[in-house]
Amino acid sequence: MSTLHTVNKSPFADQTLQSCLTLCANGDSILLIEDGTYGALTAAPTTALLNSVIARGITVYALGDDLAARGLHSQLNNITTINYQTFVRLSCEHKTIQSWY
Amino acid sequence: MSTLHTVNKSPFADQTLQSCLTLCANGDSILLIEDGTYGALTAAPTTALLNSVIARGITVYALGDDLAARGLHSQLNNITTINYQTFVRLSCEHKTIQSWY
Amino acid sequence: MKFTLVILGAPYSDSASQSALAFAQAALDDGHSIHRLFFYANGVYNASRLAAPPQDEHDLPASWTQLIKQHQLDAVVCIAAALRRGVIDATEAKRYQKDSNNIAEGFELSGLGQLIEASAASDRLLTFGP
Amino acid sequence: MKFTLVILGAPYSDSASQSALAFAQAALDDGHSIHRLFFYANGVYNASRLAAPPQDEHDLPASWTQLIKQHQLDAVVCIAAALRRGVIDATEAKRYQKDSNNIAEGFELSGLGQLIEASAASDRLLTFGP
Amino acid sequence: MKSLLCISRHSPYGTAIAREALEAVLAAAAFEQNIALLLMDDGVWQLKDQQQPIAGIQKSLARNLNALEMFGVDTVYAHQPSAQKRGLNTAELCIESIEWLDDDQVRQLISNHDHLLSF
Amino acid sequence: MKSLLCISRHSPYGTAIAREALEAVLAAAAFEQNIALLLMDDGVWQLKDQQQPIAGIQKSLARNLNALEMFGVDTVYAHQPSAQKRGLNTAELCIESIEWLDDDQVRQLISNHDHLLSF
Repeated sequence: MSTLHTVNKSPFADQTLQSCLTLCANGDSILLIEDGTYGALTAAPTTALLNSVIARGITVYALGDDLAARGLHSQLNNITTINYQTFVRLSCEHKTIQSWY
Repeated sequence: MSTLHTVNKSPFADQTLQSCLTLCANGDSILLIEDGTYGALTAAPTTALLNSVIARGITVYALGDDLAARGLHSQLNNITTINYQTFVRLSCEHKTIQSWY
Repeated sequence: MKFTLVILGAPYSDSASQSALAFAQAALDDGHSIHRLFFYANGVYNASRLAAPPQDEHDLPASWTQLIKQHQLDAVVCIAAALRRGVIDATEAKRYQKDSNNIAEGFELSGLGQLIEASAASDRLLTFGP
Repeated sequence: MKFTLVILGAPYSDSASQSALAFAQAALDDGHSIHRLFFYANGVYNASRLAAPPQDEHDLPASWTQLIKQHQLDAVVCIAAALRRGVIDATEAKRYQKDSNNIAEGFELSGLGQLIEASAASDRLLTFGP
Repeated sequence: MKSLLCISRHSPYGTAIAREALEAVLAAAAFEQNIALLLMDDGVWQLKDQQQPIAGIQKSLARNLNALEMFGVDTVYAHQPSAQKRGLNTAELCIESIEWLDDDQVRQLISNHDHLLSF
Repeated sequence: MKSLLCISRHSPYGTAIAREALEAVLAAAAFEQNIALLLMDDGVWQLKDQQQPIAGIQKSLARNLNALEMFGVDTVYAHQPSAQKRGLNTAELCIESIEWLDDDQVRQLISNHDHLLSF
């Protein structure tokens, strides 16, 4: 059974997203929330690692409310924007949830 | 007139020490406090940058109480261990104090 | 599904409380149940009834109190974390000889055992970190 | 020299308050004066009198109260930051129709102007961040 | 009169610290103090345009930035390498009068002030 | 009975979160739940020997770690790459029974548990 990883820290300031990307497993999903949504930007230092994780078949999501608050609309990686209802659904679809903060 | 920089975040988790080392000026001093004392370790990712800053003549200090709490006694960079009395003295000797957190 | 949410952030200084509240509302709207809200670490500050934010700002503690009341949620504040941070009820105020208390309606001080029990009884456990 | 210290961290969750207290004690021991302690952001939580940490743990709010009393320090808590976080005095409790208050002896709620005035009047300004 | 420089290094919505930094700057300006604001590291994200905070839940930080000029804080300084590293397009900002500084100019700005407010 | 894994990623003294994670683990053990502890990232610093917190001000975290065994938490898991990256010498630790895991073993450990407590 798989894990949903949430990440809430900016990869420009903090190593948290990097750790998450290193340790997520095939079948897991990653959800960027709060300042973690800066990790959706192509300019993020984690972009190469994030793309390799996506290439492994792991889906990366970002909370739309948190992207919008920060004005992040362009130059985003290949990431699916979701709302809280989908966040709840993802929590049901994975056995465990790891919060990286 | 010069600046005393205090840094309180671990360089293994956070970019704060890196930013401080990039922006400190000749004549400034740097004081590692709290989790910033992990930056005193030779294994820190900031060590090369820190040594280049020291080579420029900037003195780097670390609070002894905070090193001791964390068990950091060995494999330290070329850093001067001080107590709070010296922290106060350094604050007097520099015009401004920038806290990096 | 039955959820337990662990809230570790204070109401104003970071986003954990706001994210947890939005998640809780979405889960309840979707027909899921919340077995327990567990306020721990700086999350205990959400349980104060003394916050008075400006009228044009979101009052997170009030929103929690309302959600808890509306859905009859079990909202436990870790007593050890709360006592250290000055969030207390009438009983603890008496025990520690404090002249007032500040816990909001709907929140209950209790031990970490309530977190452990909740994890055993829930399908999903989510932490909202600072 | 005349110092002003700005404390931005809560008493238990991070180290800012502890470091600021140690600095303040060292500065006073060394014959310097402290023009003002300014508690802002989560630092306002230091001004609660309701914290009841275990007996074998350091009681930071009590230590602040003691230092303030002993040296007759001016300790200002930013009123806007405090109201949002539920740190209030009797006057604000009345204004916002709260049934109790929690500010500790020696602390005074006031505006950000007190920080600005203090910076103008001090030789050194130090921030202790979370 | 002593000059104050507020250095704001944190992103706008994840924590309250960026907002509380701006409130301190506005207070200093209201008291007619010599105050300047420097944004660097993730603090430059405060300048991003099209910030759309959740209505009724979050308050716009761009609005506070825009209020600075009205209070007499004419120039906001920002660290150019911080913006560049983040791919922050200087054509997509929420305020107009920004003075971009390189590393040396930041060092100079700091040395020109009497006190620092670190946020 | 559901199995719980507490993942503790933060350093021991800078914030209270590492201590509060250990208190949650001790509580779970006291209630005879199936609980394991995994230290990673800066969380491995909790294992450093010779921690000397300031007497009367800070409390030793090493003591809480040592209490785990008494409460029936026999093994503490730790992420070996986190320790290696930090130059944490595995001969200089404050507890003895540590099981070091590589990336794959951490993934396996997580997938073997029913719930995660994230600290």
